[in-house]
Amino acid sequence: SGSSSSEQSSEEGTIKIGVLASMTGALESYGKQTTRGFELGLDYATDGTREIDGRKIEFIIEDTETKAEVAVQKATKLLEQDQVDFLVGSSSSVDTLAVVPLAEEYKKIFVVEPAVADSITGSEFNKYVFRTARNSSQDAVAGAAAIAKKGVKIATFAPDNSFGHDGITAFKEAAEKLGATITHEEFADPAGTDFTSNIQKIINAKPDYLFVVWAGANSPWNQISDMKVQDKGITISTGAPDIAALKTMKPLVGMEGFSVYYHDLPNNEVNDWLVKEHKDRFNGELPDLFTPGGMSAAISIVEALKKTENSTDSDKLIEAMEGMSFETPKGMMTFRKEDHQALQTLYSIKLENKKGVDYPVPVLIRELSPKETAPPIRNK
Amino acid sequence: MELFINLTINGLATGMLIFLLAAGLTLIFGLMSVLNFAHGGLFAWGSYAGVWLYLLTNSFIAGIIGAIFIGILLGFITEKWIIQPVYGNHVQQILITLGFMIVLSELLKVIWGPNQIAVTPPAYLTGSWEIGNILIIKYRAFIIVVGLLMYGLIYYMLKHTKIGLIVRAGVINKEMVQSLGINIKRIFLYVFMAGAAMAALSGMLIAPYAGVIHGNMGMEYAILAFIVVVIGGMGNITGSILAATLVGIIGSFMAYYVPELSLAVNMLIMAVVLLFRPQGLFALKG
Amino acid sequence: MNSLLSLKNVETYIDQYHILQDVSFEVPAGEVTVLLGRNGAGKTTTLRTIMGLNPPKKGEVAFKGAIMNGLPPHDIANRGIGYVPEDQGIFGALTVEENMKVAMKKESDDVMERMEWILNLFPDLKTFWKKPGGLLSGGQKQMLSIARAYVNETELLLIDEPSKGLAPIVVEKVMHSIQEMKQKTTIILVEQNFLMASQIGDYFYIIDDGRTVFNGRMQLLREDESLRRKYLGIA
Amino acid sequence: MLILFTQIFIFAIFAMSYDILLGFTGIVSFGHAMFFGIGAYCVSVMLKHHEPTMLLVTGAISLGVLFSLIISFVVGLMTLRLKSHYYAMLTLALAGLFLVAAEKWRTLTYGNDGFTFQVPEFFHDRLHFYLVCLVLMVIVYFGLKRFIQSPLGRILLAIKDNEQRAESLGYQVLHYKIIASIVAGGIASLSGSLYALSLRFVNTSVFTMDITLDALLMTIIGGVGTLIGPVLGAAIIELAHHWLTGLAKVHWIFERWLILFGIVYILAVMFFPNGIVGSVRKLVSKKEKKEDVSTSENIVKEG
Amino acid sequence: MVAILETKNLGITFGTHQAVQDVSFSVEKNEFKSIIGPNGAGKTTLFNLLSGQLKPTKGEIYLKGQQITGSSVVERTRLGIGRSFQITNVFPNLTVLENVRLAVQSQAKLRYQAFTHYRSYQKFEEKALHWLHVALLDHKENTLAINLAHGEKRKLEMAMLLALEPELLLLDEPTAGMSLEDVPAILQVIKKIKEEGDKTILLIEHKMDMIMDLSDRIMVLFNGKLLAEGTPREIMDNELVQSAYLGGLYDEFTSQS
Ligand SMILES: Nc1ncnc2c1ncn2[C@@H]1O[C@H](COP(=O)(O)OP(=O)(O)OP(=O)(O)O)[C@@H](O)[C@H]1O
Ligand SMILES: Nc1ncnc2c1ncn2[C@@H]1O[C@H](COP(=O)(O)OP(=O)(O)OP(=O)(O)O)[C@@H](O)[C@H]1O
Ligand SMILES: [Mg+2]
Ligand SMILES: [Mg+2]
Repeated sequence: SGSSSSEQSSEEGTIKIGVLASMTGALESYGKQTTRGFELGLDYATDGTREIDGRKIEFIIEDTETKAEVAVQKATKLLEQDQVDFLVGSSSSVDTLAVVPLAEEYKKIFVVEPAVADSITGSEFNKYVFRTARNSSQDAVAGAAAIAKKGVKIATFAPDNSFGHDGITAFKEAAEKLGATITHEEFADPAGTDFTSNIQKIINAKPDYLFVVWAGANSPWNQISDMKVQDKGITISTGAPDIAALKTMKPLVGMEGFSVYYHDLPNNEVNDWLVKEHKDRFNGELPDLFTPGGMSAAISIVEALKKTENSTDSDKLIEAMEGMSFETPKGMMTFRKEDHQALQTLYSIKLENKKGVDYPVPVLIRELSPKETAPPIRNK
Repeated sequence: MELFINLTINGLATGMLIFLLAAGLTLIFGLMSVLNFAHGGLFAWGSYAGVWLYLLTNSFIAGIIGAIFIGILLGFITEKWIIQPVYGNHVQQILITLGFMIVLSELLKVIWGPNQIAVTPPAYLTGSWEIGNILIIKYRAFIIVVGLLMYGLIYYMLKHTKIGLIVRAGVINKEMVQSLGINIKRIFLYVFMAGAAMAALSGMLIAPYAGVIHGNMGMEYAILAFIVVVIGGMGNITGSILAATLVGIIGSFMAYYVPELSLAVNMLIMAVVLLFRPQGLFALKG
Repeated sequence: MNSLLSLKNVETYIDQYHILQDVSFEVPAGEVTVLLGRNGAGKTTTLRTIMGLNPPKKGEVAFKGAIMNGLPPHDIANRGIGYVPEDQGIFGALTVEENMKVAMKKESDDVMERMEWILNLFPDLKTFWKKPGGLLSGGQKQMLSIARAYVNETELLLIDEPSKGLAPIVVEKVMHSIQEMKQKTTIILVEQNFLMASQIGDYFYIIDDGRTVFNGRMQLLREDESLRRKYLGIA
Repeated sequence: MLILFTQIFIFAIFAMSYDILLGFTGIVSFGHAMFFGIGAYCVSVMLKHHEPTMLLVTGAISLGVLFSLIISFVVGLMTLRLKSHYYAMLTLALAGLFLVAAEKWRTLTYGNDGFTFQVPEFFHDRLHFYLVCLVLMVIVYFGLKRFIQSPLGRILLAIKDNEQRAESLGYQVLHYKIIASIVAGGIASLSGSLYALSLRFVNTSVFTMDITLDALLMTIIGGVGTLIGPVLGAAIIELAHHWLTGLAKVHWIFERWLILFGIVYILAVMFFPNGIVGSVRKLVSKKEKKEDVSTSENIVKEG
Repeated sequence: MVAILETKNLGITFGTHQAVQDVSFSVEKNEFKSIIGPNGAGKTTLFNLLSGQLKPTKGEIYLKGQQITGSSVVERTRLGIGRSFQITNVFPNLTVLENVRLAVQSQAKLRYQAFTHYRSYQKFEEKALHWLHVALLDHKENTLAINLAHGEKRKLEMAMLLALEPELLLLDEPTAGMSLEDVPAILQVIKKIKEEGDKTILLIEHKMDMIMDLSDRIMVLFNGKLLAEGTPREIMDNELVQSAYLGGLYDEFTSQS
């Protein structure tokens, strides 16, 4: 119902983008990364003018507070009051899932970044959803690629919540495809502090590798190291998180795993620009895990608008965006036609100590190509 | 057998840690009957201030002292401005302490930023001893020792001084205690400050154990502390330490043998205890 | 007159209610002063005003010549005033022993001696020494409350209806003990038991509607039936 | 902002149901989210699996209410004998168990990620839904008002004040507490259903402590033991929330606007110790009493 | 005459302390019986056993021949046992009127009515005001009970009991703390209730003149045991009672009245 009124503005005037992100709450650091990246991306894609063909592009950031009901409220406000042409966001999968139906109702393109749940481009998919972020399955495929081979025995460890179960299910599928066997799956209370019983069971299962899916404030790394898991011949593997969390991973130096992004992993001009510009604007800080995602989202929107010649008509945009490839700090991304998931590069890495850096640094082993990490299509 | 010992020791350490958390609350909630939802805030502040000092000076001891100091200071402020107007009124306590909790945890982020901070134990407490197949993590052994010390201290304070009595009497009938010539306001203040200092200390001690600290850590841990105080029996420090140990050890074994239930374990223990012993495991006489 | 405590035109409010409207009296040292008056007259409020529990809004309360208006109750207590409230104020969850302990300022010989004396007066307390105060019988609570106020050395004891709930023989004991306490302590007594009041009181004040309306030596009231009828409604 | 007001109405209903416990029966529950969640999931699951029609929505809401009635009856029977703190903690535990169950029963609930669903055509216009919520709030308000002003409601107040005395007047305290918690549970379930409908999405957060705390805060801020209080409280909290988040964009200094939110709570206690409604009433009655010293008004007398 | 209340070997033990031991007695219909005994003798405890607040560890209680030993407080109240409490026990945050109105409502057996407005029961309010008047609490109806003076609370306690209109009234020191001048009036009320017939009264008191004046019979409780029972005169002349309970005051009582 709200869509018809904004139709008039679609050819003229300012193009408005609503960005939903966690600016407070548990995921606020992700929110900051995304919004900074988005701003930079807009400047990059429009050469700093924030205009295409004379039409101004404006963006409005709204804080979801990492709460679904707030996300819906804010999204509705963006769609009705501000009459935005695009939605971008958000930091939490839950918030994003709650907003997905609104995109359909108001017929607006929703560029999902950096929410990771498979269901966003899977069971909950609608045609207005495009995702520049990688999803859990891509993570899993990348994780599997780093360690799974024929005959390898792998134990997994994850929080006992949707994120953990999603991640492990996807990982298992990918790893078994590569010939590995999952010998033990361990799930722990995500709010717990004592993981020793879980780790004990993993030790008892005697796997070759322990693959860990972990996000959240409390981390198991100290306890894994205290219980001498590595000394017992079990190699640990996981995804490298953002810099703040890398600091908790000192006991894991030497670990092989994967990364979504670390500022010196990609080797391309866009990334060079990003690192430099980010440092300039934000007094020397480096772009972090989800900064390039925010940037990619902005670039994808501008690219799409270029293709539709500035039309914000959603059907035209969908047509333009399906299968669209665009350059991002992580190299070329492509929105897969079937489920609008951006296929993208991920990185096989090893954590190493580096002089002058007070956390273990992900060092590139090899790039995992977009094709290699392409996840299964699950929206049908 | 080794497995049994390992699980028991780890459970015991976790239990002691929970006890450290709950000790301050035993005074503030159990004894003084203040529903202090800001307890988690005091705890988080102890954690951040202590860790900050620890990382700054590289001295773990300095961190501990710093945490205790900030606990005392915050305890003073909290009691004077937040708690004093609402003694005896649980409904108002909930509202005002929740408000203060928000203020505390947001201020934390203003000062130290919203990111999590990684903490490791000092070198002399890092690593573990391995005796046969039994693994004892040094920092956990340390926690157990501190927990027992803390228990001894509070036990002594409550048993061998009149403070415990006066506080209990003051909660029952404040005017009467005053009429007996006791400055109950001041005693409440001191006891509150002691409770806050314990919260802050346990915040500091939990940091290397958990490996990271973060702005929202307070509330989660505070709920656990409330659980322990209640199932231990209100105001009973011995009850608290036993309840905490129980929660720790059951949690440890459940996580091993019935992992499906480990999410629910704390709530299950509490539900079972309260259904079968509605006054808590070790209720005070009377 | 050598007065230990004096109230001059005291007015006390509780919330917005004007309870004491004009209360004035003098308490001579070493004597028993009795406050009389019907229910709701303001006797208890008068005692609470002296204790600082309902501070006066106007007028002055002076103890040993020093004005006490606005002092916190514990300060007032520490100047040597003990209080037996009408609802006994027992700490129900604390044992009899603990109730006494909370009250004891120090455990000096003197205090121990007083404790000994008072426990001999009320042997029930000894019997139930380890019992929670809340489980005592009504009369036993009354005994505990009196014992608790007496155990510290005080110069002035405020006792609100001590005889209520006590068996006749205990009332008698309390009367004797008050007479004995009188040697060391000045006493203000609120009492509805006229028999008791008239026997141990030296002076009386009658309070009505928050005002002191009449006073004199107790003898006067004992002897004059018409006065009794007028102010107390009894023969 | 229709959606904002819709939320206010929904939470007003929820907070009113909470006040039946806290304000009128003197029961502190930390597990009220239990019923909110049941309502939310009932509607969501039904709509997810069937064609969304108004009939289905009505049926699903009723089913949720029915479940809540049964569960609050059973839970009440088990728990209401407990004394204050212990009861509060036990409800916390039970609600916690519901949360874990929702988290674990992933095939039905999709865990913390949750799921979205379609609502009937009629609700596609947000104005319709807004009006439905408004009407329901008004109905609940007057329904509860009648309930608490009935002879039975009076007994609840008596129980709040002195359980043991109520018993020796011949009132079976446990029955009344159970009645109160059944009423509260059913209405909480209704509000949970509306909440899910308003978001067209549900996840396990409907079972969290935060939801209970919301009700608690709204009730206390507005005024415990009044019905208009929770409604006001819901409005104040939601509006303050909305306004304060807005501030974050005005100036970076308000980035930590939550601090202001916390300060609002603190000031509320300082200046409105009995909640807005309670404190205003007290003020008014004080003025009246200036003339008539001998009487005083019972602040909880009127709903 | 039928015994309205009867106990057989009634006893209760707290830990090792036998608060009530082997008490067997019966109360006839329309009888006024008083219970005296030293502090801690077990009088209030006996009341608690009769009204159901405590469950006996031994013995039985019969109301009108019917065994009620296991019945709850509520059931006994509904069967017609009403009591007042020694330590004032009212609804502190309700008005005086509401306190009594709740008793009237219970008396009218209106317990689960949730759909009408309580004010539509005008007669309850009238009745409540009547009882307040009887208990000398006129003009206090809008005061919160917590703000009453002690003696006024005793009167409220009394009014609530009267409003319940029980067949068997258990009065636990109703006049303790009441003003001298009000005691006779309250006694008048009690007397009137007794004289109007069909009520049975059990009274605990320490005021001997009152006991003498009102009682048909007196029971003496001592250390939990029933020591003596008889007419007022008999009891007064009992030497044990004199020495252990009344003390010297007894003489003065008799000389005064
Ligand atoms: N907190 C209060 N709020 C309002 N009025 C009060 C409060 N406390 C006492 N009053 C009123 O003050 C008056 C005096 O009370 P007070 O307790 O001093 O009487 P009293 O002389 O001790 O009576 P009694 O003999 O019954 O103990 C009474 O009318 C009482 O209702
Ligand atoms: N619930 C209880 N638990 C333990 N002891 C109790 C309990 N209730 C009463 N007692 C004890 O039983 C004894 C009798 O108490 P009760 O209250 O019946 O005495 P009473 O005859 O009413 O005395 P008074 O005249 O002083 O009111 C007392 O010693 C008391 O301490
Ligand atoms: Mg009085
Ligand atoms: Mg008694």
